[in-house]
Amino acid sequence: MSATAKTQPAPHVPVKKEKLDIGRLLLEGRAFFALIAIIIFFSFMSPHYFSVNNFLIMSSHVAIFGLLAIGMLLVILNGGIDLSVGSTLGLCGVFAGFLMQGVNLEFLGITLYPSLWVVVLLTCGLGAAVGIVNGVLIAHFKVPAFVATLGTMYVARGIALLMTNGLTYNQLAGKPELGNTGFEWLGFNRLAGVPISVLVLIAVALLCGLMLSRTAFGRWLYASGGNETAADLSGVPIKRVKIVVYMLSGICAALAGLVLSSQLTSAGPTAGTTYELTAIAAVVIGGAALTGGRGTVRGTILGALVIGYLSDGLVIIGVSAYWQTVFTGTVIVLAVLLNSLQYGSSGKSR
Amino acid sequence: MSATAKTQPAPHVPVKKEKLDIGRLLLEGRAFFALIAIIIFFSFMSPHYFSVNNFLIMSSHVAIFGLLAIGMLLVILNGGIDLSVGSTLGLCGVFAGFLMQGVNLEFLGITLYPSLWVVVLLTCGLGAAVGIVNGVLIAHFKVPAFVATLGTMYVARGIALLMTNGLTYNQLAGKPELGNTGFEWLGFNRLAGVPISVLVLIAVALLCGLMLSRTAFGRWLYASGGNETAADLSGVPIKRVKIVVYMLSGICAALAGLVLSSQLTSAGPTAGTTYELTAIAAVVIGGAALTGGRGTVRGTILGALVIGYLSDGLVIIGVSAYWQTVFTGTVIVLAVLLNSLQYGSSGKSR
Amino acid sequence: DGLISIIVNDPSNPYWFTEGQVAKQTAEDLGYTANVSAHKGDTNTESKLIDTAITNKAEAIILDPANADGSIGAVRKAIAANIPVFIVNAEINQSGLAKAQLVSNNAQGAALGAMQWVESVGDSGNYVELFGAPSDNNAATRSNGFETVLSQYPDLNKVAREVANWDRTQGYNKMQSILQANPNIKGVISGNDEMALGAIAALKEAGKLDQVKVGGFDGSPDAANAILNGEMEYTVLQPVAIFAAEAVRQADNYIKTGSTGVDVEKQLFDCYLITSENIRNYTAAFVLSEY
Amino acid sequence: MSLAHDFNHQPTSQDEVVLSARHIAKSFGNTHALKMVNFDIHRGQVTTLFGENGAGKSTLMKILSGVITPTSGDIILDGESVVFHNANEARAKGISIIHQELSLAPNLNVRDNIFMGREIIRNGQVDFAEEERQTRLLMEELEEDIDPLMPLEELRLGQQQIIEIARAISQNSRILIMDEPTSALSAAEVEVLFKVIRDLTSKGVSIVYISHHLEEALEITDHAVVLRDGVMTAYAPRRDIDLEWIVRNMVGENFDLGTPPQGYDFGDTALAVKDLVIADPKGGHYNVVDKLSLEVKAGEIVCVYGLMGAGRSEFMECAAGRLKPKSGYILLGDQDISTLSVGQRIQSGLALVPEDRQKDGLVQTMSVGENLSLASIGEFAKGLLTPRSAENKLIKDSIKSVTVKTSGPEAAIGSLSGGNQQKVVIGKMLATGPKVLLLDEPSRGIDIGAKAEVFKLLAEKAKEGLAVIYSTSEVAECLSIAHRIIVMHKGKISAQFDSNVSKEQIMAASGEAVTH
Ligand SMILES: Nc1ncnc2c1ncn2[C@@H]1O[C@H](COP(=O)(O)OP(=O)(O)OP(=O)(O)O)[C@@H](O)[C@H]1O
Ligand SMILES: Nc1ncnc2c1ncn2[C@@H]1O[C@H](COP(=O)(O)OP(=O)(O)OP(=O)(O)O)[C@@H](O)[C@H]1O
Ligand SMILES: O[C@@H]1[C@H](O)[C@H](O)CO[C@H]1O
Ligand SMILES: [Mg+2]
Ligand SMILES: [Mg+2]
Repeated sequence: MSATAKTQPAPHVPVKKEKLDIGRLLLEGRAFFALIAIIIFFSFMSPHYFSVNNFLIMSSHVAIFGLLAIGMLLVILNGGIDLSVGSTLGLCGVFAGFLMQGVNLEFLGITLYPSLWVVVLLTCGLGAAVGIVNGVLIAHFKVPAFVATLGTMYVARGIALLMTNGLTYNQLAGKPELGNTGFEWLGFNRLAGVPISVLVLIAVALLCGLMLSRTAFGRWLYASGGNETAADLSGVPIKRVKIVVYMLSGICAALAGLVLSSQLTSAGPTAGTTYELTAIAAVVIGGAALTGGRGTVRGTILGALVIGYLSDGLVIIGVSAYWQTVFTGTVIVLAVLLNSLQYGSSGKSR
Repeated sequence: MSATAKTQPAPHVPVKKEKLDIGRLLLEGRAFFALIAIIIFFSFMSPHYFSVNNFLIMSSHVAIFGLLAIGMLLVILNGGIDLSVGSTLGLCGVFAGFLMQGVNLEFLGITLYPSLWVVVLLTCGLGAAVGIVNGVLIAHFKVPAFVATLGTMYVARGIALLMTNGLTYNQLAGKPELGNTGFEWLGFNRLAGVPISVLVLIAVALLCGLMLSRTAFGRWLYASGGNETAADLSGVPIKRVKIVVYMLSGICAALAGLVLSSQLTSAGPTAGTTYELTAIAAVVIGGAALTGGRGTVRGTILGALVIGYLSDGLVIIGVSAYWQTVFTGTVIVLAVLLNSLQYGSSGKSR
Repeated sequence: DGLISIIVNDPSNPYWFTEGQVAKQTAEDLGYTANVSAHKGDTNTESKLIDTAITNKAEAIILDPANADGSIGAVRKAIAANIPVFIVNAEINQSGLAKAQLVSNNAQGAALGAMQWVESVGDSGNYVELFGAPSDNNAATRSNGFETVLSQYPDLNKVAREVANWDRTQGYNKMQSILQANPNIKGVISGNDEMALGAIAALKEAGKLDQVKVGGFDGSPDAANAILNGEMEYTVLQPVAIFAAEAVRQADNYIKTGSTGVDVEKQLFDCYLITSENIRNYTAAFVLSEY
Repeated sequence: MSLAHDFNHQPTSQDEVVLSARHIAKSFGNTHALKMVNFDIHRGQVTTLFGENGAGKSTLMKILSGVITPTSGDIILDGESVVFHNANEARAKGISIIHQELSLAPNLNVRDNIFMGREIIRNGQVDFAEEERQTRLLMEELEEDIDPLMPLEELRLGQQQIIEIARAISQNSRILIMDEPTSALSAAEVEVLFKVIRDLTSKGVSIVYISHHLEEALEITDHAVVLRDGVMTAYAPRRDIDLEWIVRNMVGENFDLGTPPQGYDFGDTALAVKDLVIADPKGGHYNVVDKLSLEVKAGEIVCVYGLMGAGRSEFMECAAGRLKPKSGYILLGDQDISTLSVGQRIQSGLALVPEDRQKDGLVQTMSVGENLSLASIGEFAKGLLTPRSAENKLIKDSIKSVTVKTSGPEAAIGSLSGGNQQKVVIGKMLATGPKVLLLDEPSRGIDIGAKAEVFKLLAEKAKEGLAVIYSTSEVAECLSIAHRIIVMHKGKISAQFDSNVSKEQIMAASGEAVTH
C-alpha cells in the first residue's frame, strides 16, 4: 500500500498467452510496430538494409543486448533492477580470456588449458556468483536493488581491470594440441546459415519463456513482482526467488560476455560499459513494467530488435554518430509513448 | 495494494526536523558515520588530507555532484528518477560556452555578447526546458520516469555533440570591452576563503531545504512521492508538482554545468557522462528512499560528501584507478547496508 | 625524491597503460616517488586530479590531457600553484603554459601510414575510414593526414567514415554495418589500432579479410600480433615509450636546474612504420628496437 | 436478522478444543497489542472474535497462522505445544488465513492467484488445466460467475475478496481464519459465504471469524470472544449472547449510531447534480452512473445506500473531480464546478473522503500532523513560506475536533488504528472548510465505537451548515443520522426515503433479496 506513488500506469501486457496469436501481438503492439516501422524506413533508405544477410548480422549484434535484456527482464519482473550486467559482461569476458590463455599454477609448475566447455561453464559460474552477491544483498540485507547493483557494477568493473591490468586478452583461439579450441567457432560459425550467437539468444529466450510460462518458478516470479507480501503470505519463497533471479541475470550477462568476446576474438575489461541502460531500454520498450510483474520474453526480444536494428540502420545509411545518439533517445521515448497513449486515455485508474 | 512489490523497506528518515539536533543526526546516521570514518582514515594515511585548504578543494569538487544530487533528491522524493542530469549538465555547459563566444546573428550582421548574468539565466532556462520536457513526458504522457529521462539523456547528449561538432569551447573568460567577463571568477575566486562553487552549493541546499520544509510546495512534493493518489484527492496539483520537480532538477544540472565549465574554463559536450549514477548514489547514501516520500537535503549533501571525499582521498593516497573503482562500489553498498542493518532487524515485515 | 604526479587518459587502453608505466618507471629510476592516475577523458576528473596533485605538493605533473581545449584550465591551475606541467601524447591548444609538450608527430605518422596503405591496397577502389574520439585532436590530425595523401589518388573512393571512439567493440559493430552497405571495399584505414582490430574481427566474421586490407595506428602489442598473423597490413608506431620517458627526464631537469634542457615547448616525435618486414624489431610494448 | 437464538448450530461433538492459545502477548515497540490473551478454537464450530479497531484481533490471528511470532505465550495444537516460524509451517499443520488486507497479486489471473505458492506440478510443469478445473469448481461452490483466466485487477473489490476466500477454502485446512472476509461483499454474497461456512463446519473444519458487522456475525457464530485493548474481556457461547452483550463488552457501554440532528433549518441548495452520466472507468460498455440528479441543502445529511457496483463511488469521485462525467453537470451553490480540478473544487468548498483510505486517503510516509494539514496547507501559505505556528494550530485543532487518538502530531500515520486513520482523513478534509462533504463508506472497517464518533461529528458539522453525503453498505447506518436516504441501483436512484423508513424498504429498493 505504501509504495504506489511512483508507478506510471503499467503497460498491460498479458502475463501469459496460450498461443501466439497475431491479433494479440498487434495489440501488444508498440515494440512490434516500432520494429516494422524501422525496417520499412531503412529498407527505403538503403538498398542494402533489407537482405537476409544484413538481418543475420544485425541479429548477431542484437544477441549481446538480447541476452542481457532477458536477464534484465527476469529481474524487472521481480520488481528489481540490475545495473551490474554491463560490468558482469566485461568481467566474464575477461575471465574467459584468462582461462583460454591457460591457467598457470605456479606452485605445481604446470599450466592448465581448460577445454572450451569448461571455460563456458566456469564463466557462467562467475556470472552466477556476481548475481548471487546481488541477490543476497537485496533479499537478505535489504539493500535497494538499484544501490546494490550499482555497487557491484563498480566492483565488477574494477576487478576486471585489476585482473588484466587494463589490457585485452586476444589469444582466444586456443590450440588444437591443447584441446581448447572452439572459441572462434562460437563467434564466427553459422549453423544452417544462422550465426551461433543468434542461436544462443534463441535458445535462452525459449528456455526463459518456458520457465516463465510453464514452471512454478515462473509463477512465483510474476507473483512476487506483482505483490511481494501476498506472495510471501502464500508461501512463495520470495527471497530464494529473488536470489535465483539475480543469479540468472548474472548468467545471461556471462553468456553475453562469452558471445561478445568470441565475436571480437578478444576480451577487454571495459567491454559492456553502459550496456545495462540499453538492456533496460529493451525490456521497457518490450512492454514490461518497471514496477514488476508485467512483461514477456517475446516483448523483450522485440525491444532489443528495435534498438539494434535502429542503431545498425543509422550506420548503414550513414547518419552521423551524434545524430545516432539523438535518434536512439527519441525512439526509446516514442516506443514507450505509443503504449502510454494506447492505454493511458482510459481515465483515472492508477 | 497493487504496487508494493519492488519496495525495499524504506529507510525511515524523518521527513522534517525542527532543529538540527545532534542526537538525531547520529541516529540518521550512516552517511554521517561513513563520512567521519572516511575523514579519519585518510587523515591517517596522508599528511596532506586533513587541512582546511584540502577540504575546501574537495568541497569544490563535491559542488558539482552536490548540485546534481539536490536536483535528483527532489525527483526521487517525488517517486521518480532523472537519468538525464549528466547530459543536461553537458548540454548546458556547452550552451553557456556558446553564448560566451558571442552569438552571431548573421542576418543582422552583428555578434551579441551577452553579459555573464544573461548567460547564467539563459543556461538555467535551457536546463529548465530539458526538465520540463521530462516532466511533461512523465506527468502528461505517462512515460515511466526511467524511460523518459533515459531518452532525454541520449537526446541532450546528442544535441550537445551536434552543437559543438564534438569540440570544446574554451574562450570563456570574456573580454572587458564586451562586458561579458566574470565566468572565470565563478570558477576561481573565493569569498572569505571559500570557493564560489561551494557557496553556490550551500545556497542551493539552503533554498531547497527551506522549500522542502517550509513551503506548501515542499509538502506537496513529499505527499505526492508518498502516495500520489492520496495527494491528488487532497487537491495537490500532482502533475504540476511533477513538472516543476523535473524542471528544478534541470536547473540544478544547468547550475552544475555552469560551475563545472567555470572551474575548467572550458565546456565540452561529453562533460557529465555517467554523473547521474553518482548523483543517485549520493541521494541514496543520504538516506532517501527510491520509492519516494522520504529523504532530506542534509542527508543528500552528506551522501555527496561521502562520495567526493572518498574518491579524492583515494587519489591523494595514490590508490590505482582500478582499486578506486572497486572501493567506490563497496562504499556505496556498505553505506546503504549500514542503514538496512540498523532498521532492518526489527522483524521481518515487508 | 619528491612526488611526480602522472595523469594519463585511460589505462584500459594499452597505449595509455604503457605511457603511465614508462613514466612511472623513469621517475622512480630518477629517485622520485610517482603515482599514476587516470581521467578517462573527463575534464572534470582531470581537474580534480590536478587539484589532488597540488594538495599532494607534487614537484611536477606529467599530463596526457583529456581535451585539447578543455584541459587548459586545469593546466593553468597547476601553473598557478607553481607546479610545472609536462604535456604528453596529446596537445593542448595554448602555448606558454606547459613547460613542454611532447607528442607524436601525428601528421607525419598519418602520412607515413597512408602511403603504406596505398602500397598495400593499391591506388583505386572503395575504402572506409574509422575515426577516433572527436574530442581528441589526434583524431582530426590523423584523419587530415590520411586525407592529404589519399586525396591524391582520384580513384580511391571513401565510401564511409564512422566515428568509433578509439574503441574495439564499436569498431567491430560499425564495420559489420558498413559492410552491409558497402560489400565491395578494398581497404580500411583506422585512426588507431583498437578500432582496426575491431574491424578485423568483423571482416574475419564476414570472410572478407583476404579481400580487405586494414591499417592501424599506435603500434600496440595486439596490432603487432595481428601483423605477425598477416591480418593487419601495418601500424604506425607512436613512440609513446620514448616521449613518456623523455617528459619525465625534462621534468627532472627542470626541477633541478630550472630549465627543461630543450628550447622549444612543442616537441614532435616522429612515428615509425611497422609492417611485416620489420615486425621482428618490435621487442616490447610500443618499442621498436634499432631506433 | 432477529436475535432469536438459533439452536441448529449447536456443537455436535462436545466442544472439543483443537487449538488453544495461552497467555499470548505481543508488542510492537511501545505498543502492547496483546496482553496475556487466551483463545480457544473448537472443532467444527465458528468462533467469532469481536473488538474495536486496534483491539488486537488481526494481531492474534496473524500469530495463530504463523505470520508473526508472539513476544511470549504458547500455542497448543491437538494438545501439543507448537511454534510457527512462518505461515508455511502453520499451513502445513492445517491452519490457513484470509487476511484483512487482500493479499493477491493484481497482475496474475484468478487461477494463478488461487494456486499462488502451491502450484500443482505435473512432469515438472504447472498443470494449468487441473488448476483451472479446480478454480471453476470453487467458483461454482461460491456461486460466483468469474472466469478463472480473468486478470485479478479487472475484478471489483468484492470479487477479489471472493477469490481470497476461495483460495483459503481450497487449502482444505482444519482451521480456517477469516479476518473480515465480508467487508466488501454484498448481502447475497455473504449468504453464500455462510452456506459454505456451514458446510465446512459440518465436515469438522473449525472457523475463526472476525467482522465489524455484528449482526451478520451473530448469525453464524457458535462462540464469541471479545477483545478490548489487547485483553480478552469476555467469552460466551452463542446461546448466551446478543448484540447488546457484544457492544457492551467491546466498548464498555451501550450506545447507538445517533439520530438525525434536529432543531435548525436547512440552508440553500449546497450541491446540485443534474443528469449526471459516467461511463465505466474500466472501459465497460455501460454507464456506471446513469442520469443521476440530486440536490442537497446546506445542513442536510444524505445517506446513499446501494449494493456493490451500484455506482456510488463513481458518483462521488466524479463530483470530487477525480472522474470525468460523460454528460450532465454539477453545481456547488450556484457555481458550475464541472470543469474544475480536484484542488479547485476543494477550494470552492467540496471535499471527498475516499473509500479506500490506505490507497487514496493517507500518505504513509508522512506523520499524523502532516496528513491532517495536507489538503489545506496551500491555503494558509503566507508569501512563500508556510508559517509553522499556523500549521501547528490547525493540526492541534483538527486532532481535537475529530478526536484522533494519537501520541502526537509527529506520530507515524501507520501507528494509528483503522478508525483513527479514518478520522485523520475526515479531519484533513474538514480542515479545508468545506460546504459539502462527500464520504464514501466512511465506516468501512472501523469499529462501532469509532463509527459512532464519526457520525456524531458529522451531525455536529451539519448543524453548523455543512451538507453531508455519505455512502454505506449497512442498512443500520442509513437509519442513523441521515435526514434523507437515497437508494442507488445500477447507476440510478431507485428510491428516496426520509428517516422513518424501515430496513426492509431500503433493501427492497436496492434490489437486494431480503432473506430475513
Ligand atoms: N506491525 C505493526 N507495528 C506496530 N504496531 C502494530 C503493528 N501491527 C499492529 N499494530 C498495532 O497493534 C494494535 C492491534 O492491531 P490489530 O491490527 O491487531 O487490530 P484489529 O483488532 O485487527 O483492528 P481492526 O479492527 O482495525 O482491524 C494496534 O494498536 C496497531 O496499531
Ligand atoms: N451494469 C454493470 N455491469 C457490469 N459491471 C458493473 C455494472 N455496473 C457496475 N459494474 C461494476 O461495478 C463497479 C462500480 O462499483 P463501485 O465500487 O463504484 O460501486 P459502489 O456502489 O461504490 O460500490 P462499493 O462502493 O460498495 O464498492 C464498476 O467499475 C463495474 O466494474
Ligand atoms: O594517440 C592516442 C592513441 O591513438 C590511442 O589509441 C587513443 O587516443 C589517442 O590519443
Ligand atoms: Mg484487523
Ligand atoms: Mg464504492
